[in-house]
Amino acid sequence: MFKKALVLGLAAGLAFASTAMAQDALKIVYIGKNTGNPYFDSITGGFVDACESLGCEFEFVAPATAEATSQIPFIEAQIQRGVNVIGIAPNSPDALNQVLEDARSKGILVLTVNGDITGNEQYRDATILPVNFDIVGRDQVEMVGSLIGYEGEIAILSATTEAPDQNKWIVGMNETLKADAKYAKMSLVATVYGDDQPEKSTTEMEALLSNFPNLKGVIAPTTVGIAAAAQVVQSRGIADKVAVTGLGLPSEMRDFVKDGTVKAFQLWSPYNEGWLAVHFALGVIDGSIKNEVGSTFEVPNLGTITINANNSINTQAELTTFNAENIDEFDF
Amino acid sequence: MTTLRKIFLRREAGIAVMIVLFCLAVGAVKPQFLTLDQLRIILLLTPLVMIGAMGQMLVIVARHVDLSIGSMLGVSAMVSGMLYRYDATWFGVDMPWWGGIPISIVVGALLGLGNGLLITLFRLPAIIVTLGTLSLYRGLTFIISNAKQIDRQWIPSELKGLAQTSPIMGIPWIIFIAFGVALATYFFAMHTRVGRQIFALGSNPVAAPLRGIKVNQVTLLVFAISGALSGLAGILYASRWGFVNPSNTGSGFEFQVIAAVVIGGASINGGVGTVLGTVLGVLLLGCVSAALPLLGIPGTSQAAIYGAVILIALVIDRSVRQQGIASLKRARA
Amino acid sequence: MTDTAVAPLISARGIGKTFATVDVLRDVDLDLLPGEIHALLGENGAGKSTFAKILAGVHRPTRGSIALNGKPVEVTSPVVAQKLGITLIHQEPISFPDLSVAENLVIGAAEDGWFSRVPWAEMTREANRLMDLLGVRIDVTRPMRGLSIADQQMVEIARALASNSRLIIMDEPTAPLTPREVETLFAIARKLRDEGRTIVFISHRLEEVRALCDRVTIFRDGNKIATDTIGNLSDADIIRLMIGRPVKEYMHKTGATIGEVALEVEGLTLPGVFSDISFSVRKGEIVGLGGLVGAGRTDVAKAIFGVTPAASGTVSINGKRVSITDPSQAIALGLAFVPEDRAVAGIFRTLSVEQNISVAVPKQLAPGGFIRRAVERAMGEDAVRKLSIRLASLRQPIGELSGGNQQKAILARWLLTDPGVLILDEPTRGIDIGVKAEFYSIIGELAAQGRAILLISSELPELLALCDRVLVMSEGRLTADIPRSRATQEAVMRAAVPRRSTTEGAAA
Amino acid sequence: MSTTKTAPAQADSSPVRPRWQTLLIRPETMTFMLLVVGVFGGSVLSPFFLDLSYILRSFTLYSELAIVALVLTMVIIAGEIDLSPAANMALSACIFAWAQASGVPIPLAIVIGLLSGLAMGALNAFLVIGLQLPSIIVTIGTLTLFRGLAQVLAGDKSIRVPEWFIGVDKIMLAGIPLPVVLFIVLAIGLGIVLGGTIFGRNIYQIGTNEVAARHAGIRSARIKSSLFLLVGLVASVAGIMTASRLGSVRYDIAAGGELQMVLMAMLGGTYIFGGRGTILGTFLAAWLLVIVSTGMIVANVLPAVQLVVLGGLLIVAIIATNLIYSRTQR
Repeated sequence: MFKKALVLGLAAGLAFASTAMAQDALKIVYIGKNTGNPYFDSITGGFVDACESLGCEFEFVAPATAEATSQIPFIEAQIQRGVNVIGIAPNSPDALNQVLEDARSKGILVLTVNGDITGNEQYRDATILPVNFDIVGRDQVEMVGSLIGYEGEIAILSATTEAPDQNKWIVGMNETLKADAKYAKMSLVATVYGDDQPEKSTTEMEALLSNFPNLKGVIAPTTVGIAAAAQVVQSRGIADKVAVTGLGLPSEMRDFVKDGTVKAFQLWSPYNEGWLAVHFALGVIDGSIKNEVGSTFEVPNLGTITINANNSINTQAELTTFNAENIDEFDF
Repeated sequence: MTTLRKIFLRREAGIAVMIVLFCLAVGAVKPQFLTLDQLRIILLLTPLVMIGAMGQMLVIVARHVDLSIGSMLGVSAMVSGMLYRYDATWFGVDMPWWGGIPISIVVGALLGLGNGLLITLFRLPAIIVTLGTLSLYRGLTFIISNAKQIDRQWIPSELKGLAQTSPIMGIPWIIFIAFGVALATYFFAMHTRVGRQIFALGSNPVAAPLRGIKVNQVTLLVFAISGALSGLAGILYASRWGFVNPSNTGSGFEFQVIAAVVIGGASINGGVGTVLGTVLGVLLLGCVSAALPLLGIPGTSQAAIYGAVILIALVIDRSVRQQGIASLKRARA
Repeated sequence: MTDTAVAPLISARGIGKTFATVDVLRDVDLDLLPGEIHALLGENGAGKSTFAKILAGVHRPTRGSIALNGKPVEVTSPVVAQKLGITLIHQEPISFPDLSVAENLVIGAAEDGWFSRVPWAEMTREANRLMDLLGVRIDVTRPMRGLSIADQQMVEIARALASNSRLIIMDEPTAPLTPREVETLFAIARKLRDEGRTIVFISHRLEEVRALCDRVTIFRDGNKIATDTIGNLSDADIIRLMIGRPVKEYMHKTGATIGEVALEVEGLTLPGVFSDISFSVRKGEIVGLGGLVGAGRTDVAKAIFGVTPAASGTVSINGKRVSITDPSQAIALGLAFVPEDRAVAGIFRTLSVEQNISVAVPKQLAPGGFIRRAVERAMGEDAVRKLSIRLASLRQPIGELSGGNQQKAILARWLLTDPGVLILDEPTRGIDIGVKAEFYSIIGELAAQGRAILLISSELPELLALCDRVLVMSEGRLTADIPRSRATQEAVMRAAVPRRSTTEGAAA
Repeated sequence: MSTTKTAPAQADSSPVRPRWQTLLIRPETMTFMLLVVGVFGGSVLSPFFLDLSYILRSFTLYSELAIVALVLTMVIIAGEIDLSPAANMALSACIFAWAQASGVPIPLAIVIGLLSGLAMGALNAFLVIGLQLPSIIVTIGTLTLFRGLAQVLAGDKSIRVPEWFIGVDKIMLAGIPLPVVLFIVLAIGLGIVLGGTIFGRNIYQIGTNEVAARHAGIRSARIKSSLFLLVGLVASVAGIMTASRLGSVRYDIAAGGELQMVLMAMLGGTYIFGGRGTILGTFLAAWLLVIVSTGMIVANVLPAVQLVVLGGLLIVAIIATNLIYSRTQR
């Protein structure tokens, strides 16, 4: 293994020396939030497959824990390794600014993938998000509405109080509930935060049920939250009274869907994020794609992709809904 | 004559009173806190901490501390999780759903034994050794799992059922297991020779070898028990939460457990600690955890509360000891 | 009782013990018979306790052999001793304060397995029976912590009974007991003897020895001097045998003129430790402070020096009342204190000799805040020359030196502070005879320089030879102030032995 | 009673070890050798590793912890330990950031941050020296408390600091980032204090034998209290430096830093039971830790392996240090 690392290193070094030769030696790295996060396995799959088909070198690295600063030494190391593209799922919207700026000043293309540094967009070249996050709130409200007959009390069980994506979606949910007469009989009674920890999410869910005995539905737009909420409902045996939905991973939710605890939930294809990121990055580097708002490009399997405001790119237009019929088709 | 005894009695009574007062206070604001259903919620929050606290109490009684329990929990849960994930066979038979229970306990015991060996062989302070193994064992969790989470679908449903199905009164198995462990710890600590030797060792480590107590062996046993109980907590984590994650599973466990144990009256100077006190300490923390979301207090204050509670318990412990010394002086004078 | 036909329980032959380079016990032969109470007598440091500890497995003998019932045995540890049926009862018992009294009786003793049940009810019953036997009322279910020393000792005695020991060694057991408790203890001891057990009884109280014991063995300077039936010896004989050595002509100080009062102590009290201590030491005067170990001498010294300040009373230096709550204040006032236990309170074992010498004079060592190595070396070399400290290098860890040279280094440390008042607590303990003599002349010189010296010592000849006056403490009180002219070993001894048991006929 | 308590001493004629031997058998020598091995290993593992400016840049990421570790070394030599400074860094950084975000001018906010760090040190000192509680368990408690208070204060959000305040690590002095310069300067300063002044000497003496130190007139309570205060103060400096480096503050900055700090001190040969250790050792160990960590990261070694290596190093370091000390000195 030692030898292999040495050879790889040498090879990489040589490649680095001849960057002008470019494309087949391009190095892409994706830095996840933390290791052991099942979500990133799927994204990584997209990166790996795309790099295989297009011919580039790919590596996935991630710190052991998801603290705000834990990704910094990894970015430093990748700069030092002379990679061409850094994709990153940022652990903090602002703690990475300085080091990302360093990376870009070295000519590295910086993409945030599956999460953005909202408010600090100038420190990355583009962001690749699974869907247009503006529609997530709306779709989720529709989803829970359809499950409870558009009538009754609902609550939101989110991740952390400051989670930027979730907060954006929650704003969307509130606006949708207010604006659309279809949801007039639904009332959002509480928004609570489980900090993406199973224990905390569970106690928050239990507290919701205690505080609001007439609760009809819960939206948990976070994978940890929806699993915890589903488990509470399952163990209390109240699936017919309280509908749980939100954003979840099929692999984590399969059991709950099959036993009827959860009728339906949504997500997108993380795989496609990786797939798209590689195609976009290579295109930008070889000049075939212009990284400008409004320009379009073709990606195999995904069709025509448009670069939206803030250099934001989405892999799909709508959320995918998982239910008992289709859940076995997904393996992530 | 028995003032000290009364103080210790008061200690446990004191925690019980605190629990009651706390619950009444919360109940005054949120009446639903005083329902049987809420009791179930509180109890469901406690089993892992209670099991870990039993081991930690013994360690603290023996005048040591074990910071690595969260990581031992992680490794032992992960080993079982991997066996479930890859459909291990036992001597030609598919691993039964309960197979993870003995496996996790044994893995935990071995890891704890590792701590104990480093501590006794090289005469190292437990806190530094377990600070090291806290990191080392966490790394092991990543390595054996290849940094992959064991998902819900791989955990046998019977195992998950332990946290959901109930033999009686709607109280899940897992709570009975926790109280069973507490009861077993009580019998071990109070009614076996070696249990008493742990208290003797912590009470006066210098005298212990003079009285024929095999200090090294007892120390090894204590750390092995701490590991084994962490292992049990590990497999029950898989049961309770339905997954095993290399990064999250068990992280921060040590602080909850140490907080519960010191609230329960175990003395960091060794020799003092009761199962009842520890159980009450666990329940008090459980009440606090359950009450916070009900009252709408952000969960971010939980760590601060734990920290304050540890320090307050230390100061109380000291003033109790001071009184003891004062009464000793009076007796001498 | 001295029937020679009885086979001895214990036969010790040629027992010797050397600590570091000092022989504390030489070639002791002693037979202990079943069914006798045998007293070990001697001055502090005579070797009787060391011998007892060898029997009990606390120390391993350097030379010699022990036979139990005629069979040679190796008493390698207290646990082994216990198994052989030998129990040592310490004056300040070792116990597990958090365990109950009943548990303290049996913990570690049981042979059965780790996980076997603790028979609480049976244990409590048995403990109560033993307590009844001893005639003490102790709740056996309460924790040991908080018991008085006397009660703890009773528990220890009960423990020996619980393990059915055939040889019970009591090291000054009566010191903390009330007369009634002493009587109870004696009754128990006699009962045990009549059961055929052997009791070894170490005490300073002759009248107790006479009341209780069958035979006595007298130790002096690490040698066994005599063993005889108690009836054959008068008190005067015993005292003569204990101190019998002719007082050596130590070099006494020359030409010191005794000046004004340098240290004056008035009504110093620390409840439970010592009370109402008043005395003074003049410039150029050497004042001895004698008494038995545990009489509170060291505590008084620590109180004066500010290590553990007294609760009430006053200290004056050169006529000025001072308040000392920390040793640094004492040092600033010109006090110096060579503590009794060198390893615990004196040396920094792993640090260099130099550092150990220069530690008390930071201002001389580092005038500008930075340590001057040259100054430090000069200090060290000076001390080595003046006190003839034997060492390989000033940079060597002080732990590598012999006890005597360590003590010289500590003395050198204090001489650098040029103290007006010097308190020496057992300065010659554990030091070779030859080096001792050097110390005596140094102490004499220091007094001659006009320093006031308070010398705490358990060695009577040392006190008598060096001191202008001898103060004696007993059980926390000052019991005598004897001028040099009238100071005899007997006089000091009489004041040192607790009052209620002094016998009128003790004087020789 | 007799001489039983006197510990056995060597004969006077015990030979003195040759100077070269005492120099060679020192923990610092071990650290230095490991450092050489680390540099060599790192450059074998990855061709991108051996680049001074990269190593210096990487060092800035650890410089705050390393600076605190220098002071922590003194605490450990004095026979105590402090596990709370990493949490102190987070809390004082949060207090600083929160103060300036609520309109307090930056210089005043810095003062507030430093004072809060000092107050945290004072709390530790009060509990350990005033109340005579064991520092090891006290600082586990304060570690939880400080981190928890930081979380209460900042919640889960980042508190930004003004643009001009960002980038202490980008300031170069002679091509060396300012935090690294600070670390080196502090190391030299503390090295002189510890090795050349009475204060430093007293720290060793207290750690070797506190009873004897008191008897020799050393005010151990005062010295130990001042060390806890110093750790608190320096931790808050480090916390504010972290804020400047990151441009924002969260409650979880320097999370787990206590392990790294203790590791730096232990790897440098500081004796866990007090009385021995040097600033030089910790200085070398800080570089060693950076070399090992960045070497592994740049070679894309799994973070898991890094955890194992760090934990393992800590245990190996204390075993080795204990062995070296028990061999060479009694």
